Amino acid sequence: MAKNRHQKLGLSDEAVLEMYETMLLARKIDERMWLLNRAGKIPFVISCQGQEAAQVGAAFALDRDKDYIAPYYRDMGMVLAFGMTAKDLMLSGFAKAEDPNSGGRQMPGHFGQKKNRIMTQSSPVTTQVAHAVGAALAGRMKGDNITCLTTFGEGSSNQGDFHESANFAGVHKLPVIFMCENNKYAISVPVSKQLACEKVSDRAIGYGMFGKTVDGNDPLAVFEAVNEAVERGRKGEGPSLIETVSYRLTPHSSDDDDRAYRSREEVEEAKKKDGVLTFAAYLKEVGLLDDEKEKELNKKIADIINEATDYAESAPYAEPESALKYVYEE
Amino acid sequence: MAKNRHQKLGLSDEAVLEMYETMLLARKIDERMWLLNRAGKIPFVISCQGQEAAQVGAAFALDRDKDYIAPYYRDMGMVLAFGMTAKDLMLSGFAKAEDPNSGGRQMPGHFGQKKNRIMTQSSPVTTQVAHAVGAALAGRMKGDNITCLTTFGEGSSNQGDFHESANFAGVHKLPVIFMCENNKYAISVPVSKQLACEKVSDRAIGYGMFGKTVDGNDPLAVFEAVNEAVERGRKGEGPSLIETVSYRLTPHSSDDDDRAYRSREEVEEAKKKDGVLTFAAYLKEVGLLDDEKEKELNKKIADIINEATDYAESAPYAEPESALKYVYEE
Amino acid sequence: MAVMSYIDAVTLALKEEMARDENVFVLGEDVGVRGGVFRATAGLIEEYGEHRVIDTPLTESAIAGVGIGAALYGMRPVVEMQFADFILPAVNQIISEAAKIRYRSNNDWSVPMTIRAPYGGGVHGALYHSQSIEAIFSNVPGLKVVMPSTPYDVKGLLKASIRDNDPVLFLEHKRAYRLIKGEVPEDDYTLPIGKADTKRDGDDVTVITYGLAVHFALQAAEKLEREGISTHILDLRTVYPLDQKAIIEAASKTGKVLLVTEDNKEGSIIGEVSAIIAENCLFDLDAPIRRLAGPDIPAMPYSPPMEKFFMINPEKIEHAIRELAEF
Amino acid sequence: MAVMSYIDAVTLALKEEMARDENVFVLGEDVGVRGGVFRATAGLIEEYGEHRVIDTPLTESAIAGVGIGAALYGMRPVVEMQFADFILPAVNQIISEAAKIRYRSNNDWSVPMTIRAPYGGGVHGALYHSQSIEAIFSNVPGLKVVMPSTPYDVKGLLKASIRDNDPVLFLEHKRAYRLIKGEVPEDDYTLPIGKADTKRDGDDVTVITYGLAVHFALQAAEKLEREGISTHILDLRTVYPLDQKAIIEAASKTGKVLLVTEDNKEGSIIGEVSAIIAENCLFDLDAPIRRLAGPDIPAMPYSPPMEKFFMINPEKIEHAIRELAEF
Ligand SMILES: Cc1ncc(C[n+]2csc(CCOP(=O)(O)OP(=O)(O)O)c2C)c(N)n1
Ligand SMILES: Cc1ncc(C[n+]2csc(CCOP(=O)(O)OP(=O)(O)O)c2C)c(N)n1
Ligand SMILES: [Mg+2]
Ligand SMILES: [Mg+2]
Repeated sequence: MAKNRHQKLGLSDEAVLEMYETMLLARKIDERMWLLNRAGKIPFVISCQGQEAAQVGAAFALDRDKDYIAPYYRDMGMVLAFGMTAKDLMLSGFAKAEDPNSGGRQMPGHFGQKKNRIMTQSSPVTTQVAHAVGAALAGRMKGDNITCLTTFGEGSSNQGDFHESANFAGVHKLPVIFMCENNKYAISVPVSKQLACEKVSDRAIGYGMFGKTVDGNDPLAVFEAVNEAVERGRKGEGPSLIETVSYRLTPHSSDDDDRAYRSREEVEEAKKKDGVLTFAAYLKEVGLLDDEKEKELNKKIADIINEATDYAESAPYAEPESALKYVYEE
Repeated sequence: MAKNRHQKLGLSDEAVLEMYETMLLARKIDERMWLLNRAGKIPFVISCQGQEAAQVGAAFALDRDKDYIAPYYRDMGMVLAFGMTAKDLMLSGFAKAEDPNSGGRQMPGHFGQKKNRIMTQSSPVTTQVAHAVGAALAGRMKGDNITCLTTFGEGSSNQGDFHESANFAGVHKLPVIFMCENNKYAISVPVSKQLACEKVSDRAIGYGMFGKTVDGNDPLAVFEAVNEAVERGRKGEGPSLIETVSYRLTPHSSDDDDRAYRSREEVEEAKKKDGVLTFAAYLKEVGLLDDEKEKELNKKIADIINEATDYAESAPYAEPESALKYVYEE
Repeated sequence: MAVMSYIDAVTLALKEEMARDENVFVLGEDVGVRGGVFRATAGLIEEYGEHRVIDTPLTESAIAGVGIGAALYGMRPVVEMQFADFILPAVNQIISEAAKIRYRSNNDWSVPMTIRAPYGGGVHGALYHSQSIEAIFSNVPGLKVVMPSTPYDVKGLLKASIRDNDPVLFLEHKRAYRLIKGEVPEDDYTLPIGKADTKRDGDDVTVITYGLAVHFALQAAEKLEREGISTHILDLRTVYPLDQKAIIEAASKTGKVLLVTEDNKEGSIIGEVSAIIAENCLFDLDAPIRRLAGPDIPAMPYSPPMEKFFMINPEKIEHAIRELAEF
Repeated sequence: MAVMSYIDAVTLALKEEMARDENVFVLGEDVGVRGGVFRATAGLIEEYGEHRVIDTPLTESAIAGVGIGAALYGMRPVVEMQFADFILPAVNQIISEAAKIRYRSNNDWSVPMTIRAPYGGGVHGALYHSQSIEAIFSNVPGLKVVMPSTPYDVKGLLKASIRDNDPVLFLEHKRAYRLIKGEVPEDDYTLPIGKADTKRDGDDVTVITYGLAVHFALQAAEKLEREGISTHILDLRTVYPLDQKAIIEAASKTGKVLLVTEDNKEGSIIGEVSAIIAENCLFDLDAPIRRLAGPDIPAMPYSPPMEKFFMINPEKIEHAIRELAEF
């Protein structure tokens, strides 16, 4: 049997199975959304595929009953780990009134749910990074011992808001984790045209913070790095910049055609390292998963997704005139 | 006699004397401006004092007949080295029609003069950094082998525009020199509350560029570093980030009172390292300057400034209605 | 004359200007290999190479700022903002810098730069891919804001913008991209920036609008003609600075004015149009100046019923014209 | 009641609100040890410590964004932008984020944040320390823009802004800071955001304005009274969303309307005021709606003759009122 890596990290067998289940659920919801999109039932999808390992690994290193996240549009794995449900996500996909993210006002992928401490997101990239810093500052002022984790793509790490926010957190030694999910592309632009540094984490030193680059296909490696960052933050050692390197397995979104700018071979090559597959293999190697259990798990997830889809599809839209509500406090 | 440092750098005796003269001229114009301000003759001054060494050292490392600069408001030493005159600066101080920077439209310190390739500046900090990158890009497109140097304070190095522009230059390997004049304060905010990194040049690696921190009181050290950066740029090795560390010897501007936020002892201590003094001492040590020559030089500079002041004071303002001109091409 | 779509007119104008003047170049996110997320720059990189069609990092402020720097050096950059909604990080570079450089340097420096951005709704784009952002820039002396409605105007005005020696914000309605088709001459023509255009002559009610709503107004006018209501339609084309003379003439002509915008009502550019009329030809009016606009909510929602509720359409315009005619 | 300056009313409101609610805190450039470059936050760090009076790095977008994050967490940040001109790097955080968060989250999240910024000219501040920037934000549903003219209004409206559960942009006229003095009650009062205020009752001509120009209008009115011209003055106080009812009433009262702003004319918020009048009470008017504003140039120059040429003053207003009265 292969080396058991998760015990050393303090992760129980149940925990890693839950991690895997969350990753798989995210993947399967995402796949369903593409089917619904191609069937003309939902106008838009933007995917987590290829980044579930990083998202779930990171979420599990946080206190999911206390900490805050300011995720970005690909973080379906992370918000599932933070308590959002398949039904919530499907309601958002179908833009229905009951969608807890926005009541159908925003596109899918624009996460937000106060009860689960998922800070509301918009489309302009990287704005959320500053909000995470503000929440961490407020948390400290109120004496709550919380951590805020925020995510963004490698392209977005070039926005001014990343720099200003990282610097602010560095100066004030705030418990913020800046996690860059490097998936090698920003729409069509490869990382070589986005950044001139070798690693995004090379930027950490410019903010006097801890930086680390890890394999984003490996949820345990991500867990370990984020865990270290959480502990530093709790000890008052300030923020961290973690880069998780993986690959965007789908086109940028349902409006994109990635054949224009990358080869099929490159995509196929990346699929071999897909974290959902490699983590399943690990769990099998350490004896926590077998084909039987995997089949059961897939069945369970399919049921959840079917139910969520049916519910969301037949749920009502918000009334047209309700568009006038909640501009200001009412 | 002390070690001759400038010959090793390829600087002639005339060149270092010209450097000193330029530094001293800047210092003396600045001092005069404060007097004029306190006498109620000009509404505003913002000073170069304490940064002349860095400004002039850098300028002399450039090709002053070809290269472009996008300076910031303290760079009187640099623009003098690039061909602006005492008279030009006094016309700006008095906001007169003949001011080549803006015709009296902008405050003093907002440099700009096309014939000398001094790119026009505004008040919002750090915007010029992007312009330098654009000029370098354009220069390369047109096949001109030019370098662009841009400057900014250490506080301004936290603005988003610094990050976005540095990254752009890094990705496109453009011959841009980002020179941060770290004078320890941003108005009242000390560097410890602005930045969490040890050196501003620690940020270079995040843009895949060369970085160096040098003594900003030493024009030769700055010359050497900028010279190296220029050569890298010419060889296609891309941009550099140079930090020059010195001290702001005056209040932030004529509207500021720095006694509120820093001790007189600290200021007095810094004055001992004043580049204008230490460089004069060096020139004396190597036998290029003596008390006699210094007196002559001071006399010459006083004459220039007197003449410039008289001229500017009696020069006419622009007509009130001329405020309507040049909104668009005419 | 070829019939082509609105977006093809954009591409054609870019191609022709790049061929005409080697100082013209394009930069923005995904404009190169991808040819733009809407494909407005399709084919340019193949024709002109990656040194003139530059895929930039994801940094709007630097895109605008680098464009300004290049323009100061003597180039004619054409900057693309992927969506108009994402121009906001670049507002400082555009308003503080591009628009003020000629003025602040007393005519020493200038910024011959065009910023293209797709705006507007009705494309399931939700809050951040549907907005009209022209009002933010329509109080900025030094800048010009052009918003064409037809492929013919697109080609002529985009070429004029690129040749203009001052910064121009060129806003393209993304729903119009493929929906609106029209005749476009093959020859090299430009149209004057700052001039409105009568898109239909009429006597009873004047509609003043721009962008996609011009087409909605034309549809409404056609229908109303059968009822005997004659509609005059003025297309602003440039929304800043406004063509005051044309506005005053069009308003005076019928004495009944309907102003239409897809933007939120309060603070939209049609408020300024109304003020120009109320200042200059108040006594020629036979009815209050009516405005039809989006509601004052942050932007149009994603869910189809709410999006439809927000959007201007021919029926809403028709209704408003009829009310005015009957006033 | 104490007589105090406009800026002292700012400081007093901040002090009282910080004492009242421990969730209120201040952040911005130089607001701590220096007490602000205008000294609006003087004494706060001594009283409340540096954890509630935070000197931030020089980064407007992060200042706004961090404020938003803290507000989302349940605090009531009061953010200072050192000069209104320097708010532009923060436009994306303010317009895309602060203003849209309640709406986009369907009322799940909210941003009880106040952004204070000194604006306005007449202080030898040149192009970038003199601007009126309200128009940029006066087309942004979800945001409120407050611009008080008197110390009394400053205190009541700043307190109301801080207690408001939505983002408020609170613009303070920097020339008014020490020039304008007035009585300010000692007690804890608030004034309603969104309500205009009649600053003078009159019958012949209505002046609608805000900020420092209110005082210029009052001076002009006093002079004109001696000539027998009676001026009604409405102070908008909140420029977004506008108090439509008060505007319509004030305009209808005299039938002759002068709108005054220090901003550039085209695209300023008085265009919207005019449109509201032209839409709602056109037939009550006896004269065209006159506007008095800065010229359409990027901003006021530094040189004193040119600055004076730009600025609104009592004489210009007096002249315009007299013309209207004689119309
Ligand atoms: C400010 C802004 N500019 C442009 C866009 C359009 N856009 C959406 S996603 C994206 C690419 C993001 O790349 P990256 O940060 O690497 O994240 P990824 O999508 O690869 O996960 C772009 C350009 C946007 N949403 N916001
Ligand atoms: C965008 C912007 N915000 C604020 C200001 C006001 N301001 C002028 S200079 C300054 C401090 C600059 O500090 P630093 O960058 O260190 O340069 P220094 O003045 O010390 O040379 C500030 C806050 C400004 N000019 N621009
Ligand atoms: Mg990416
Ligand atoms: Mg400094």
